[in-house]
Amino acid sequence: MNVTVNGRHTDVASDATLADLVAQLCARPTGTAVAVNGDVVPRSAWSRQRIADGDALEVLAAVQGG
Amino acid sequence: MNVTVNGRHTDVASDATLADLVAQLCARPTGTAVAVNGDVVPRSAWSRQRIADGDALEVLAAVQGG
Amino acid sequence: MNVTVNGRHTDVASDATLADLVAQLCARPTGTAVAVNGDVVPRSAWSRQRIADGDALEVLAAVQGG
Amino acid sequence: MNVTVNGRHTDVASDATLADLVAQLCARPTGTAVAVNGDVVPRSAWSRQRIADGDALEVLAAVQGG
Amino acid sequence: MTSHADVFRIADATFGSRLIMGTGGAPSHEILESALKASGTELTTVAMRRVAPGEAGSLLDVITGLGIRLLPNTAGCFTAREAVLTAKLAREALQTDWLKLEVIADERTLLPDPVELLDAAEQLVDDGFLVLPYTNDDPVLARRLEQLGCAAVMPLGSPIGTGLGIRNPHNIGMIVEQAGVPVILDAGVGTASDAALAMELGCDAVLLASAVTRAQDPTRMAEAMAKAVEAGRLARLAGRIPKRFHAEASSPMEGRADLD
Amino acid sequence: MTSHADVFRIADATFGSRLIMGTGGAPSHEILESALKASGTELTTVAMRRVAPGEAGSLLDVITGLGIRLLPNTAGCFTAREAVLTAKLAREALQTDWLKLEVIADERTLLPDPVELLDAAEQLVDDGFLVLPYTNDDPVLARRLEQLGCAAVMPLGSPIGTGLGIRNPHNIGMIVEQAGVPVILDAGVGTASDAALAMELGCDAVLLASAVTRAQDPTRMAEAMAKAVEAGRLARLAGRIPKRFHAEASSPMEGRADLD
Amino acid sequence: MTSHADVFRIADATFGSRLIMGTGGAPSHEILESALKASGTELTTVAMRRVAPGEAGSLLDVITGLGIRLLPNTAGCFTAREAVLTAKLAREALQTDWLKLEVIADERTLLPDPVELLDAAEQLVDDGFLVLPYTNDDPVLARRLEQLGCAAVMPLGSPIGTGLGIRNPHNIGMIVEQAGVPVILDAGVGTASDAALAMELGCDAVLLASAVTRAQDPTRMAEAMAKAVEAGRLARLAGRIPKRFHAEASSPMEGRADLD
Amino acid sequence: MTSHADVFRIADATFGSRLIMGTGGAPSHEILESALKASGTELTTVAMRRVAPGEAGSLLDVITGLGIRLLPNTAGCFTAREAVLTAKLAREALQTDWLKLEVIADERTLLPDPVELLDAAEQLVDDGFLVLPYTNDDPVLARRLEQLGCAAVMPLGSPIGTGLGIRNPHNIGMIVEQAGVPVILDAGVGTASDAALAMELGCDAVLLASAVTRAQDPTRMAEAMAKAVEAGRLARLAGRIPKRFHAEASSPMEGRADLD
Repeated sequence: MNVTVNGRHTDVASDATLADLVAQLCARPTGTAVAVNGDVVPRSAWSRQRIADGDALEVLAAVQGG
Repeated sequence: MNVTVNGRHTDVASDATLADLVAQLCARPTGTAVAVNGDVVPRSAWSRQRIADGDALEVLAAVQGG
Repeated sequence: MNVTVNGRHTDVASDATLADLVAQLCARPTGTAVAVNGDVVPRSAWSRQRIADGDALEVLAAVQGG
Repeated sequence: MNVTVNGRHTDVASDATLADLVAQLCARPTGTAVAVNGDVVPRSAWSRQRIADGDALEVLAAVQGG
Repeated sequence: MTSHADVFRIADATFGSRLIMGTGGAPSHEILESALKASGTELTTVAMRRVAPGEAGSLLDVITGLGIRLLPNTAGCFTAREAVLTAKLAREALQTDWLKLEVIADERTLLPDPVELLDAAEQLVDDGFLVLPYTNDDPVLARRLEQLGCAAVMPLGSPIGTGLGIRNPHNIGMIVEQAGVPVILDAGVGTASDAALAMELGCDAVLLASAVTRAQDPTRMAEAMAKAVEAGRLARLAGRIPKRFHAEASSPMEGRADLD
Repeated sequence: MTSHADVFRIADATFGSRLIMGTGGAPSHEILESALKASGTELTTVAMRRVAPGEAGSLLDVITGLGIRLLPNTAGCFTAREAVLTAKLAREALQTDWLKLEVIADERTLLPDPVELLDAAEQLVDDGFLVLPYTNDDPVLARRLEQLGCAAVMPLGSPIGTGLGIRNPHNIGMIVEQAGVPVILDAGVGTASDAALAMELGCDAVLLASAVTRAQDPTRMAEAMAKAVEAGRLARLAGRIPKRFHAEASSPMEGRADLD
Repeated sequence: MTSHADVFRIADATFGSRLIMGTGGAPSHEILESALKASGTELTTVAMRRVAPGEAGSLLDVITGLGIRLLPNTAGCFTAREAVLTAKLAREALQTDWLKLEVIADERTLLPDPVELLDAAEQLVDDGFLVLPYTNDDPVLARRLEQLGCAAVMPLGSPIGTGLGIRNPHNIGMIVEQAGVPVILDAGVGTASDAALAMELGCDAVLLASAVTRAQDPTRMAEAMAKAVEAGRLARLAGRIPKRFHAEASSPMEGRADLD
Repeated sequence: MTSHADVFRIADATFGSRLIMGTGGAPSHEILESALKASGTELTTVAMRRVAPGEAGSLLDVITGLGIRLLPNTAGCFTAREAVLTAKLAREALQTDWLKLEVIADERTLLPDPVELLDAAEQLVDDGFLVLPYTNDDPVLARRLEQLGCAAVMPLGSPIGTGLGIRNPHNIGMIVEQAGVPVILDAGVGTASDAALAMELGCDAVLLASAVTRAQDPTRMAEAMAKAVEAGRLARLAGRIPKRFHAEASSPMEGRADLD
């Protein structure tokens, strides 16, 4: 299933959840947030929410700044 | 007929035109402009346009400024 | 015997020493210095040195400053 | 006869005058001044004054400055 | 002579003088006339107010008598709505679509309100006015005003009437660097060196009123400002020497006599 | 016209221009001539150096051709002894007892040495020179130079050739306040607004060279400086408006239409 | 001790330190940790970026390890829309509704865009964020941000990373004079005296990052800034002496000996 | 901690504090004592005046009670002769050969007289005094004082008691650049940022009195000055970021989410 994660085309399993994806991307989910197609998805919903084909996902975390 | 001219209550003849009013207020009409109830009335229309009871008129001219 | 002390004409005993004068002027001599006719007289010499008629004496101490 | 002119060792005729020297150095003497061994020699004296062996001469003129 | 070839353009109009002198604050029409003449200005501002018999006419006579172009302003307007209506009245009264757009936020600072200013600028440009907005020294606001179609941007040096000169030359420099329309320093000039500095920073012109009209000798100060603006413009064009921490001799160190 | 009546005096000499332009640093005599002309200066400095055939003559031709008075300097002298002898040579060479006295402490700062300067000034005044000393911006040193009989005092704005302008307006203001002879700002001017500021602070004239001769376009900068000096002088005489923290409207707040 | 009683409040939170140090620009987490500690800051900014494995976690560990409160920013956002969404992601990621709102107009000046900034501020206040907006030094924009419900206003001293200090103290003074919420000087500080001056002008706190993180010795500069902010605050509270044109002796002139 | 290792040396004496606080201008001995304590100073100035019974003793008690070293001055002396005799009296009275040498030219400016100052410095150095001369900001005079054997040079920021801060940072910078002895900024400091700036320019210490003793709250201002001097010193050592005309982001521009 093809989705865009942080601007990169990625192939994910058809039954993958947001939780799966975040786990792949970073050791600890703490301090990260996810937007799917421009809407924030609260962490509490990650394990429920399945990724859909063509989704544009942004997974952000805090970095040095300001 | 009661109207407001430049913020002052004024009594004008029932058939008075803007031209009449401006003539009363200043020797020469050049350099003056009139707004009736918030709309600018071009000088060309002054002699035609009759003043209506309750009209709010602003008659402005250039002064030192800026 | 007439002398000038800090700009003021003063009468002192004919056998007065600098030590006597300083004692008169201030409770404790510490922190004071004396010039007689424009020369500094070390404290060690005060008890020996007699004041002469017409001497100009300056007795100074530290004050708030600078 | 050996002299120093503007810091350079120079050989001049034994009967040379300041006027001769200046003439050699610059087309027109106007605007120039001469010091011999640290003393200014007025132009009026140039034709009289002979140069002596070992003299240190400075011949100056106005240049762009200040 | 260098300076004369160097004309100043706003839209299609050209001006020989880069000093725009406003009429505000003059103690009398006589003094104003004398100062306007001494300033050599070719463009001057007026405000629109309720008619006070006699006054208005003679002011216009003074200005037109000197052959100076009129630039009505919207001084004293606090909202876009007030400013737009005032602009239309000015256009009708003075038969010009040139406008110094002023929308202030409060009477204490007389600083422009960015939001109302942008709103008014957009409406007036659409309505065919040639808009010269009085703005603060924010390069971003200046760019937005230019993008809306203003014919120039007129950043302040410091608040109106303070005479504090140019408080933030760095901002004026940034505005000049980016601007595609003339930059006119407006407000804050107190004395001649302020006006010269504005031009050295790259401004195309200087607009001032109080600095001249409220000076002890307005006519002489007008003359001072005229020369200062020319001086600053010429200095900008001439290319100043760089600033150095250490000294550099102007007289040669070589060829010095040995006199010790 | 106001500015013309306002002559500048040094001793018994009077000048129409308050800009004194030095000749140092010009890339060629042609450019120097053009810049001197554009500056309108009536007094110019030259240095004394060992003759380099051809050169000297033509420089004097340029200056005298323009009818400009000569002011020889003692640039490059480190001691009173050197300065005094250089002054005497200059007097003999140029037939003038006017002198710009310069006694510097080192080549890096080119700052005047107060002790040698005072020594030289005293000797030269006694010898009948009209002494115009280049000094730092210390009001006390300026007063001592005046007391010695100098015909003017010439404090620096900043070190020679730095173009840093007037680093300490407060000191220049104190010098002006106390001076009984003309105060001529000498050295440090970088651009037109610096020259205008000097005059606004109350200086009687400005002396500069590098700012013009080393500018990208010396002639245009000379013209800029001429206007800047006039502008600053006029502004000083005109009496500027006071500086205020808060704004003051130049358009009347009364009589505004009710348009909301 | 005077300074300790003097707590700094934003909304209901209180801080012992008036220095807010951002995390941007540090060469390493180790150096950042050392500098944060030396600064004594109790509030620090972070940006939100796409996850780069490993990094994020350790940064938060550093900050939380030091017990410093997090203030996420919206750095790099050019529109209200971007800023609002970034703010929501930050809130979700960091579990805080505190936000440094930054909406910039372009990458060259990094100056705030007044229009987008006001739009974003309004949306975020309505959405329950505690909004601390990075703004320019325009007193009018600062007032509008306060009126929208921002918990503080954070005017710049000069553009981000320039180290030019406070270019316009007059504007900062006007903002302080009118503000009903804390004024935090944000951006432009280059060295300790800049931070002290901000506090002397009446700012309630100073926010800086590059001045410390990009200094040659970040830890030492952090210590310098901590002391500078305290010094400036104390000086403001202590009531400085007035500025005088002429001198005033600190040693008595009376009682001097007659020694001549 | 960085700052503690960094001792300040004059001749063979070392000091932990780089703030030298004078005693002049304090409303009472109690307030003076409290301010001296808060300042953390280890060296303080006193003047010599004709005895006024009672006073003197208690002042010395305050100072010695705090373990602060005495630095008598020659305030109010107009000639080398007066200064030298005053110095000898001070040495006799206070049993120290340390001296703040002050020879002023007049009461209005209280500026040092270069000629009398050099004369007095030479005599006193020869007589075995440790001479700390109060001088103007002329780098040449500072160098001459150093060459005469003064243990430090103490240039002014601005005239005594004016609170105008450092009028000419360029000169102070030049003095620091060349000095082989400690440079102590003396006079003119008005508030904390002035003191910090002095240290950032490279001064080794700051001497002040009125700024603290005449502040509305002297003790708090003393604390402010103590921190400001430390802050400025640390900033100097830490190596500040360079000044840039354009902005530089402190948050990374890479890795931003695509949210539009």
